[in-house]
Amino acid sequence: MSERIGIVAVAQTRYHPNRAEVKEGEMAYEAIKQVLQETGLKYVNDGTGIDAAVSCSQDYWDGRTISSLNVASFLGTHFRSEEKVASDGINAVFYAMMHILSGEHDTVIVTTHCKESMTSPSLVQNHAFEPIFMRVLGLDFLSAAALQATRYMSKHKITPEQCAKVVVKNRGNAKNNPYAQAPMSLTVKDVLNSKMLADPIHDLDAKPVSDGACVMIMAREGKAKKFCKKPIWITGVSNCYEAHYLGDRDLAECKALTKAAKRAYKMAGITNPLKEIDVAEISEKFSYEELLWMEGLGFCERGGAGKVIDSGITKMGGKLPVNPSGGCLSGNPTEVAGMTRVVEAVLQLRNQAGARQVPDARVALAHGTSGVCGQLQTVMILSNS
Amino acid sequence: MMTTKPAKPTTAVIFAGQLMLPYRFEAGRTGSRFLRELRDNKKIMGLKCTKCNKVYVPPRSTCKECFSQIDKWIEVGNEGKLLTYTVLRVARDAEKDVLKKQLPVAYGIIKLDRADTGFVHMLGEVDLDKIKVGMRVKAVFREDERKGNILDINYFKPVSKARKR
Amino acid sequence: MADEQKEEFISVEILSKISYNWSMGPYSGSLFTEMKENKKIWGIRCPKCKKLLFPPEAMCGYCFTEVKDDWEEIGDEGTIVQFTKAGMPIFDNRTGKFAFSERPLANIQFDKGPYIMHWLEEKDIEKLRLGMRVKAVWREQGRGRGYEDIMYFRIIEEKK
Amino acid sequence: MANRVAIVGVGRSTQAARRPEVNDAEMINEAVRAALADAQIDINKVQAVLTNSIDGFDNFYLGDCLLVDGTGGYMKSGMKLHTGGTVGSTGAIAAFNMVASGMFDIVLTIGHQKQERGNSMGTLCAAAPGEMREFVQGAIGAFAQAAVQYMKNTGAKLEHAGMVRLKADKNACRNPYAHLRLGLKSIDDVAKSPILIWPLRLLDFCPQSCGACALIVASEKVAKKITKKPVWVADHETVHELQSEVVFGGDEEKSQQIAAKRIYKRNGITNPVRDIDCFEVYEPSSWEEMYLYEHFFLCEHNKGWKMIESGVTEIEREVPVNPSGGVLATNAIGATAMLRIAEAALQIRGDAGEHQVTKDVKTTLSSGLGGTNWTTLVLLKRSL
Repeated sequence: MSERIGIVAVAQTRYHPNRAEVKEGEMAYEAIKQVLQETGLKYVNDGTGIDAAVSCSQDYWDGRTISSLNVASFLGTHFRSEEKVASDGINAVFYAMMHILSGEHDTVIVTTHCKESMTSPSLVQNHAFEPIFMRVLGLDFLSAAALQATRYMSKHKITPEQCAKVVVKNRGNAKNNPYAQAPMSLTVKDVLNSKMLADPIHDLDAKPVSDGACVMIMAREGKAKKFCKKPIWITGVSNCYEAHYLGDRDLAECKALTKAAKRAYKMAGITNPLKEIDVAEISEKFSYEELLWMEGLGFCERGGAGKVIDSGITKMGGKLPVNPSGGCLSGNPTEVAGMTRVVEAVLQLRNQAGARQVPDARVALAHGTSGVCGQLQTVMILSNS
Repeated sequence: MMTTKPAKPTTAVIFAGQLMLPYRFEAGRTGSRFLRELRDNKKIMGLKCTKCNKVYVPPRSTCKECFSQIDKWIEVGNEGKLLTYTVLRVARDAEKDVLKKQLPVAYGIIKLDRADTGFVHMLGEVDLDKIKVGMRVKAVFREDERKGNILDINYFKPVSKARKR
Repeated sequence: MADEQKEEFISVEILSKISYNWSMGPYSGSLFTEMKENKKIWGIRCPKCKKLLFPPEAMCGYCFTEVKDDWEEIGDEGTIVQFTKAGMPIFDNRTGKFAFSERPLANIQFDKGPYIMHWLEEKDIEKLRLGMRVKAVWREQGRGRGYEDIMYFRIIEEKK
Repeated sequence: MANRVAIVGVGRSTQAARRPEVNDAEMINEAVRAALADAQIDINKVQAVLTNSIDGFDNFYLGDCLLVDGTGGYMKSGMKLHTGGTVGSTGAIAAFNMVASGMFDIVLTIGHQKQERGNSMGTLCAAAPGEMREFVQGAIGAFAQAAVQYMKNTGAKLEHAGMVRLKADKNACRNPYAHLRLGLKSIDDVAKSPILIWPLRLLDFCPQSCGACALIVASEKVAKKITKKPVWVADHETVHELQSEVVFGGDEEKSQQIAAKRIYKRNGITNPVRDIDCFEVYEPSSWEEMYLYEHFFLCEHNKGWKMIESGVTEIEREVPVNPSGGVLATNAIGATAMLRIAEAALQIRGDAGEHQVTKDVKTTLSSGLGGTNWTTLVLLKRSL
């Protein structure tokens, strides 16, 4: 990288099961307003404020062709530049970073929103499957994830208890996060006794339906330092696609994530992630995903994530706390989830994470996924120095 | 008294509606041949990349590993090994509106004998508590009105042990 | 290939049907409630550029200023700025079907400035001219469906 | 831009009303293979793939993931950009940004759409918020209103739209990748076309096509190594606009003029007709092309119709506009705006074949149109 890109300000809404009282844009504005106030930046063309916007949303969640129209008024797009990334929000952050590095603009606002409650998540998700060979089978993210979970758990002897421990940890961590939707004191038994949705995924193994938005302002190094005292730097980032057809992949593995992580680590100069990363925020929309993604991220060997969760090193106070925020399992909307991980990582590195603060966090990892069974995997390394 | 402004809504004001559009998905030359074989001959066909020695089912005209165009057709057989499965036990709109089957529905990914990829489909004629990864299953075709659709296969059912020996 | 023409290509038809509960939020929500209960149309004035925003929004997207509580009644009369009548059935994405609308669709400018797209009562486009004055004809019983609570606009007089 | 960026490969699929012999991934693959062959590189050299289209026409959610079989994105970086009709150009601009950032050396970007899939108008009308959908009739209505407005304000007649359409067809007939190649003989042939919404005739409006376009974008270092004819990206500009009451037509300055002024100013273009050799513009209707002549300052305000009348925008003349046949001939929406850039690049290289313009092309301007009257502009040059 020719120059560092800094995150100047972040904000998020409180995640909620149903924000029926606000429009999508109004919901996003709750967060947008905070970063505008915090930085005092305005939508102006003279180089002193926010130059351009990158939005992230999905037409089928919003039920509107060109969903960015829902946030246009709030992003200062009139007679100015806006580009929409239709992927997980973490990729919008990735894109905004390149947008600035390209020299095109200095300061960019990035926002993502989704209200899952306003439609049928299952039907929207069904549209993400190849139509002729998978979509007609009535698959959605739950049934596909269950196929992956069975494969992963049987191949690597991961137990339902180990998956349940992820839920117990993350829902418990969420109690420290005022933005979390569904903090809960749970036991492994509670999780295993919750209703079976699709074997082996119980109700509590899956993320709840959620509404919310998050936003950040990013700027090139010189300006970032002017705009805030403690910009957080993106030191490494990459993403990678897996095959689409579920039968093409070994669902017990996550090759794309391994590749994305390697590239991001290389860029950030990380050789031993477990040692060098202080806190990780991982997109786990189902409990098994946190385990599988940890393997892909190289926190342990293949199939070793069960032992990792058993050892407790990913709990608060452990060697590498994973999802101090409570993760997606505590409620984040699809496609917002990955950017929420970045927002949480920034709060950790700024020492602004309140009760969920990991002491002395210097290097954080944020991870996002998009597509069926984590088809597009994105890894971002952030640092406060 | 004239009001100077409207009252704030006390409850959420919702405009309920729907997006309803019919679409037609073209299977293409390769996909059509596969579907015709299902319909006309009850055969499951794959395409083999001769460079990577890899057989794709359903067939793809580009090999994802080496990006070469592939056109060598192979019958992969109607039997195979179950790679993974799930039993969907709760109502999901995708299943209810698109597949329209009675719950519970068992989905599986099957590695057909002469294929190198898994084939995503359903399981039937099976005790839901006795599905096991690695069990052998075989395709059960619709006998009536096959339409050139993946649902011309009703499901895959376990191959009885007696027959296996 | 010799049998190229005979080759049968297969396609799969899927009806994509997804329901949505679009929130109207506090601003359009207030407007819709007023339309339903009092047959009144409101906009909100931008404190900076003074544009009367309709539908009312939390932020003026033209000058990037957050609105205050400056509601203003718009009235339900205006003039025709543009109109068209489709010569063919138009596909309706709410029903998944083609529908032929007998009424012309018009862009109407309210006297206070804002515009609305709505139906005209007069079906004969020969009788329509730009600049004609129109007034909303409301449903007797509002349904809380916002703009749909107006049936159509009726010509009230011709602009001199 | 922080680093120089060049287009080193251009690929187009067959463009047609129906493509039942290929699925989406296979259709995209045609364009991708053509672009790779054009750049003379292997897919393994590509580091990132952008897959861009409009979800509602595809009926796909996360189409970039879904189509990875055809795009070549497997085990590569990438994402999906999704603006409006501009999406093809946004996807290209995103690739320019990715390479200019220094993070990628070779990016493949794809615009695609199969319009045969569903009802395009139904999807377009869904750009209105749910509560307003009873009162929309899609783009045709808006463009028809713009046409009425244009005749009223400028004195242009129906025949001028006919001239634009005739030029588009003459050019398209020389472009094997154009969808409609009708062989129209005179403006009378256009006049026979049925009315969609008055005064728009069927032939005055863009068709619905199935097709894909792919560009390979490379850093200066790579570009100079792999090709003798890199096409340099001199500049680009994106200007969005909020939904305004009178969408098309009207006299006030819109995104088109603002974008043009910005890009001209940054690049020292004082007289676009002199300084730019060839234009590929996004004209969904014949009337829109005349508007665009004016909006991009190729002629005086309200004189666009005189420009078509004079014939200067013909392929052999001084200001060639849409030598490819443009959007009136080919319109697979996700690919459309990218095709404008692809065609311009081919003109600079001198590789446009039958539809190569007569004059020497060193500088081109490509435009995109979408959303609520959004504009994208890309300025390409033979040398920087």
